[in-house]
Amino acid sequence: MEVLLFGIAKDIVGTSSFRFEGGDVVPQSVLELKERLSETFPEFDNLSSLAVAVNSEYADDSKGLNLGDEIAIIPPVSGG
Amino acid sequence: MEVLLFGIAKDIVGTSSFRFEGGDVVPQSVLELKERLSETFPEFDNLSSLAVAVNSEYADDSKGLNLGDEIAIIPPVSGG
Amino acid sequence: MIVEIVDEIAPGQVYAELSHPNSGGICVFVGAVREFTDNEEVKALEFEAYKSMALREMEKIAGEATQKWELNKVVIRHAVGKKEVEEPVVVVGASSAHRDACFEACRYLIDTLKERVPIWKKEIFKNKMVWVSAHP
Amino acid sequence: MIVEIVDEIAPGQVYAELSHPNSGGICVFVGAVREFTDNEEVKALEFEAYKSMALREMEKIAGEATQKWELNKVVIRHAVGKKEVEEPVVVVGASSAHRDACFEACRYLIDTLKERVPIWKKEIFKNKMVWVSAHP
Repeated sequence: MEVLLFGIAKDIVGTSSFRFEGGDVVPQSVLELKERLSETFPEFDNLSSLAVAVNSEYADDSKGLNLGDEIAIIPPVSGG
Repeated sequence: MEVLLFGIAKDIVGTSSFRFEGGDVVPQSVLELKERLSETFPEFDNLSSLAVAVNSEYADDSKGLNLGDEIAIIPPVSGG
Repeated sequence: MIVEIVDEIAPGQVYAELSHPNSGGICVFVGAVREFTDNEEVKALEFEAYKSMALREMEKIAGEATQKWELNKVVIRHAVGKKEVEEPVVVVGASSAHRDACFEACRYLIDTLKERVPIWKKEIFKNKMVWVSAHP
Repeated sequence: MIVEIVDEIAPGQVYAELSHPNSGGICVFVGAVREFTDNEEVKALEFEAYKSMALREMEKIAGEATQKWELNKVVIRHAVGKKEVEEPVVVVGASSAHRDACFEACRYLIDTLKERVPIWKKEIFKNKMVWVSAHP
């Protein structure tokens, strides 16, 4: 499972991507992934909002995750 | 007093301008000018509206006219 | 503020005219000749202006817009003469710090131009010519 | 429908892209870098995109606009990388038979892009850098 990080999320974690491999404790849902990030990097709690995309689609907290998914951590967008 | 005609007004009267000279019976107001035009060219009564400009400003029917004025007959505008 | 009546409009140039270091938003409207009016094929439009008064009215409208909204730049440019399908006939635009002002001002510019500016448009069809809006 | 993420935006080209024989109206919005944010001088903006998803979202937004309004052409183009004051960063536009549709659609395109498209903007000031909207 590849996790891409953008904008301030990339700065907080200090990398533009990381992977969960089969041997890792892989988060089962979007919510679990968000919780995991907040625990490790409390600064995520200070953001205005935090969205997650699964395979290039915005995903609800309840969305289940699979090892082959491309995940993106989406802090508040500010295009335009 | 020079009277300029535009758009369909020019087609109705058949000229793009005419003059009232000192010796003519000159209309004293915008209303009188409009009435004069309608009498001579009844087709003016068929237009959606008819405005008059005196010295490049829209003028009310009550506006008085002077020999030195530049008058314009303004049928419904349709720019843009 | 640029207010002009011209023979040919080059819409691409208007962005440079509206650009400004404190304009985060630029809104432009271009009016062009449409091929069909009420399902009848239009061959061309012909525009005629009472030029001196049209320029005064366009200046007033641009001034009104800068009173109503905080604008950095305003352009109103209308073409005269014969224009064929897809050719631009009018371009209006405004630039402002934020986008609300330029959108609202741009809409005001074109709406008010169409109401007040002494310019007339003749539609040239295959078999007839019609002064637009002249009759009810 | 043109949906693109590019390094440089040439706003002048969009008019030709939106022109259409049945479009009497073309409305274009250009977003550019402003010199000041809250009275602080901005040196530059830097844009980063999640490109594959951003393109999908831009396509969806363009599709939604063509569902909501009768449009002949739609363009959404966003720039990435570092942009200096007055440089264009986004251009959206629509063309339609009458002007209501293209104005409303153009506004929808930019408003919805700003809400949903995964693109991020960092403001570069003299002494600091700020990811816009990241914090409450």
